[in-house]
Amino acid sequence: MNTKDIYEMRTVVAAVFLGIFSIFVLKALTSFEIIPGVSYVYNLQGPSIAPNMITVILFDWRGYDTLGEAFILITAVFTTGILFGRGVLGGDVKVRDTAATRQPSVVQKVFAAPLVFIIVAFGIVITLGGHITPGGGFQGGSVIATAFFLSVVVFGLRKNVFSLSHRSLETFEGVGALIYLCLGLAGLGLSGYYLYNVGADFYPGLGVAQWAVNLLSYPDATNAGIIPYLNIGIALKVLSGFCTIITVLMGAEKK
Amino acid sequence: MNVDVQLWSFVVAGLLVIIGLYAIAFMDNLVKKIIGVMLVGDGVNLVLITEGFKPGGIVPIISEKLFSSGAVGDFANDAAYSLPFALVLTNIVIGASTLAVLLGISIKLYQHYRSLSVAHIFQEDDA
Amino acid sequence: MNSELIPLMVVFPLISAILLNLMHGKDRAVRVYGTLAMVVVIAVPLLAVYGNHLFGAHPAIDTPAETGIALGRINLAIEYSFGFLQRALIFLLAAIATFAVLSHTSNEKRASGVYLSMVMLSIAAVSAVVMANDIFNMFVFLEILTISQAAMVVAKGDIGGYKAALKYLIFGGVAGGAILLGIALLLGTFGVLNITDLGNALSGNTKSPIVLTAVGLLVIGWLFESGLFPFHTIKSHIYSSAKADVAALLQTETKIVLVAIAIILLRLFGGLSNMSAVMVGLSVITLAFGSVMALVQTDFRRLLAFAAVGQAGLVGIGLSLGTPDGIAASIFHAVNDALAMSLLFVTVFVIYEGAKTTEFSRLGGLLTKAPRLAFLQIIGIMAVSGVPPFNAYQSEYRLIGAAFQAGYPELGVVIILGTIVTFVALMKGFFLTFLKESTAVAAIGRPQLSNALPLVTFATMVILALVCLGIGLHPGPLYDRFADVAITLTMGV
Amino acid sequence: MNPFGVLVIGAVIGAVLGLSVTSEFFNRKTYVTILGVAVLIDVLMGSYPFYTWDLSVELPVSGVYLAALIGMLAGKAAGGR
Repeated sequence: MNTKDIYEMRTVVAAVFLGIFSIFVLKALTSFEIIPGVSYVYNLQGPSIAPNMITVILFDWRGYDTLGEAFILITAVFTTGILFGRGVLGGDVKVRDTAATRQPSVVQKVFAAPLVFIIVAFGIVITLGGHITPGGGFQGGSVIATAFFLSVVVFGLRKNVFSLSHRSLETFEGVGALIYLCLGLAGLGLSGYYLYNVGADFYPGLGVAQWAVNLLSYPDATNAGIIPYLNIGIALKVLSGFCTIITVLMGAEKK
Repeated sequence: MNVDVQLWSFVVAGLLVIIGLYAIAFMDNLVKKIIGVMLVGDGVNLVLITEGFKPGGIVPIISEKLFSSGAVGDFANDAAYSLPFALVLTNIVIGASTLAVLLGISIKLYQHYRSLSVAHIFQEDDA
Repeated sequence: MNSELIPLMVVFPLISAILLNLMHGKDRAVRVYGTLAMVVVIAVPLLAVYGNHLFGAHPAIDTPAETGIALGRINLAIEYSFGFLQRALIFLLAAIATFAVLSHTSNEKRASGVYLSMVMLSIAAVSAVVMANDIFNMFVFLEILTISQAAMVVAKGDIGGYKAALKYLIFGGVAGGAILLGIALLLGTFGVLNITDLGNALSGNTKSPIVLTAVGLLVIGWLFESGLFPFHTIKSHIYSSAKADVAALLQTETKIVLVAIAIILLRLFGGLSNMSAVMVGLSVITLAFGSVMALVQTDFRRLLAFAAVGQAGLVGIGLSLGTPDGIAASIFHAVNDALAMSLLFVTVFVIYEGAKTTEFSRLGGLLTKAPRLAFLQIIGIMAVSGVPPFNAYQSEYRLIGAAFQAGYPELGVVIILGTIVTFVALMKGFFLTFLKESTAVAAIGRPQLSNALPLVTFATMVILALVCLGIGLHPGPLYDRFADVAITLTMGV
Repeated sequence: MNPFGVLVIGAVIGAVLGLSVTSEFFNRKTYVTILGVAVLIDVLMGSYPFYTWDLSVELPVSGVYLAALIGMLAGKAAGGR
C-alpha cells in the first residue's frame, strides 16, 4: 500500500465519521428541551448586586472563569511573542522591523486621527458603564483596540497615532491582570474566599467592612462592589493584549 | 408565519459545526483549515446563545423602575436565561486567542515554505 | 469547610507568570524569582488543608421550583475540592516542573522569562483542572493548558516545533469545541454546571440522545487532552518536537489531566457501560499503537514519545474499567509512569545535548564514554517497563489484577503484551545508543558525550531513580490512600 | 452621593492612553473637529451609562464621555510627543 492509498483510505474514514457525527449532533440539537436552570437563581439574586445580570455572572458568580479567560488571552499574547522571537530558548531573536510607514490619503489623514480620540473615549464609557448597561471590560477594551487597529491600518506600524512600544503594552497588560488578581486576593484576605465581592455586601454575615465607597453609585440602592474595578483591569488587559498581537503580526508582514 | 426560531437556530448552529469540521478535514489550504476551527467555535457559540433564548423574554438587565418596585421575582421569570450568554463571552475570547496563535504559526510556516498548502508543508514527515 | 490556601495553588503561578514576563530581559531577576517561586509552588499543596473552596463565597441554596432542576440543593459558586488525590497529583506536577525550571535556569546561557511564565501557566492550568468541581471552569483551564503547551514547544524556535504546535492547536480547537458543545447540551438539559450536582441530576437519566451525544463529545475531548488513540500521533509529535526536559513536563501534565478528566467523566456518567466499553477499547488501541510504533522508530526521542503515549493507554484502561481496584491502580500507575518516563526523557535530553542528535544511525558505542548515564537509563527503562524492584511493577501488577477481577482476563494479557513490547522497544534504543559498535558511526565520527553531567541534571536523575526504587519497595503508603480515594469515588456511582 | 469617581477614573484612563499619542497628525483644526464631534455625540448619547446625579436638573449629556476625552487631550498635552 503506498502513501496515496493511505490518504484515500483516510479521507473515506474521515467522511464516514463526519457523517455519523453530523447525524448525532443534529439529532441531539433538534430534540432539545431547555430548562431555566441556575440562570433563574442568578436572575433572582443578581439585581441586589448590579443591574446587568450578565456582568454580575461574569464578575461575581463566575468571576474566576473570567480570570481564566483573561489568562487565555495573556497566554496567546505571550505565545505570539515567542513565535516572533521574544523569549525563544537560547536568547531573543530580533525581528527586522520591515513594516514601512504608509502614505495615507487626504481623507484618511483628516478623519483617522480625530476618530481615534472619539473611539477611545467611547471605549472608556463602555468600560465604565459595564455593570449598568450592556458593556464591560471586554467590549470596552476591544473598542479601544479598534482605535489602535485603525491608526495602524491608516498610518502604518512605525509612525501611527499611538507610539506604544512593546514594553509599555506589556506593562499595561501586566497591570491589568495584576489588578484582577489582587482584587481577588483582597477578597481572600478579608473573607477567606477568593474573589469575594468586597464592598457589595451581599452576605453581610461575613463581616466584611464596606470600604469601597459609593464612588460609582447608579440608579439602585445597591453597590456593585469590585465589579467596576475588575472591568477596568480587564479592559486594560484586553486592549493591550489585542494591540500586542496586532503589533507582532503586522511587524512580521514581509521577510 | 409561525417559524420555530429556536429549532432553526439550533439546526444552523449544528450545520456551522459540521461545515467547520468539513473544512478542517478536507481542505488543503491552511487558512481555510483555521477558518474551519473558528466555524466550529462559532457554531458552539450559537448553540449557547440559542439556549439563552426565551420566547417572549426580556433582556436580562433590570431597570431602575422595576427594581425599586420590588418585582425582582417577575423579572427573574421574564428575563432570558443569562448564564449561557456569560459562557459565550468567555468562549469568544478563547476563540480570538486561538486564532491569534494559529495565524502567527501560519505566518511562520509561510515564511519558511512559501506555501500555505498543508500537503506541501507536511509532506516529508507525514506517515 | 474552607482552606484559604486552595486558590493560591492556581493564583500564585498566575501571578508569577505575569511577573516573570515583566522581568524578561533581566537575566538574574528571572533566575532568582523563578527558583524562589518554585519553592512556593511546591510548598502550597503540602500546607493546604483538605476541603472545598467556594469562589466568591456564594453558598449552596435550596432550589426554587421555577428552575426546573430536580435537585433539593444546588451550588451557585465555582467550587474547588482538594483531597489526597489532588495533593498527590499537584505535588508530583510541582516536583517535575521544578526540575524543568531548574534545568532551564542552570543550563541555559540566557534565562527566558517568557518561557518560564509558560511553565507557570501550565502548572496553574493543570492544578485547576485537577481541583475543579465545575465543568466549565475545567474547560477554560484546559484551553490555557493547550495553548501554553503549544507555546513551550514553539519556544524551541525550529520549524518542526511550529508544525507540531499547529497540528496540536487545530485539533485542540476541535476538541475544545467538542467539550464545550457537550457542556452546552448538559447545561441546557439539566441547568447546572457543578459536577457534583450534574452527577446527581444525571443518575438514572442517561438514556436520552442528548446525554449520549454529550458523553461522546466529552470523551472526544478526553481523548485529545490525554493523547489517546485517534490523537496519539499528535501527542507524540509534540513530545518529540519539544526539548526533552519540557517533554518530561508535558507527559507528566498529560497523565495528570488524563486521570483528572477520566475521574470527572466517571463521576458524571459512572453508570453508563457503553462509555466504559468505548474508553477501554480506545485505551487498548492506544497501548497497542503506541508500543508498536515505538518499536519501529529510528529516532530515540520519537521512540520515547510513542512509548509515553502507549503508557497513557495503560493508565486509561484501568480508569475506564471503573472498578475501585482499577481506578486506584491506574492513578498509581500514572504517578509511577510520570516519574519513570521523566527520568528517561532527561537521559535522552543529555544524549541530545552531547551528541546533537538522537537518530540511531548516528549513535552507538557510548557506553564507555558515559557509563553513569547508561546506568541511570537502564534503571529508567526497567522502571517504565515494570521490572520487579521498581515502581511500575507494583502498579502494573495491580492493574492486571484489577482487570482479572473486573472479569476481563483478556485485558490482563493485553497489558502484559504491551509492557513487553515497550520493554523491547526501549531496550532496542538503549542497545543502539550505548552498546552497538558500528562502522557507519565510526565513519561519520563518534558523537561527543562526556561522563561529566551538569549538577542539576545529574541530581534530577538520581532523585528520580531513587524515588522510583523507593515507591517500588514500599508501595503501600501511597497505594492504600489511592485505594481509599477510588472507593469514595465509586461509592457515589 | 454623586458619582464623581466615574469622571475621575474615566479621565485617568484617558490620560494614560493619551500620554502615548503623537502630535504629528494634529493641528488646531483637528482639535476643533474632535471637540465639535464629541459634544455632538455626547448630546446624542444622553445620560448613557445611566449613573445617577442628584442635581436639581437632569443632566442631558454623558459626563463620562467628556471626561475621558478631556483626559486624553490633557494626557497628550502632558506627554508632549
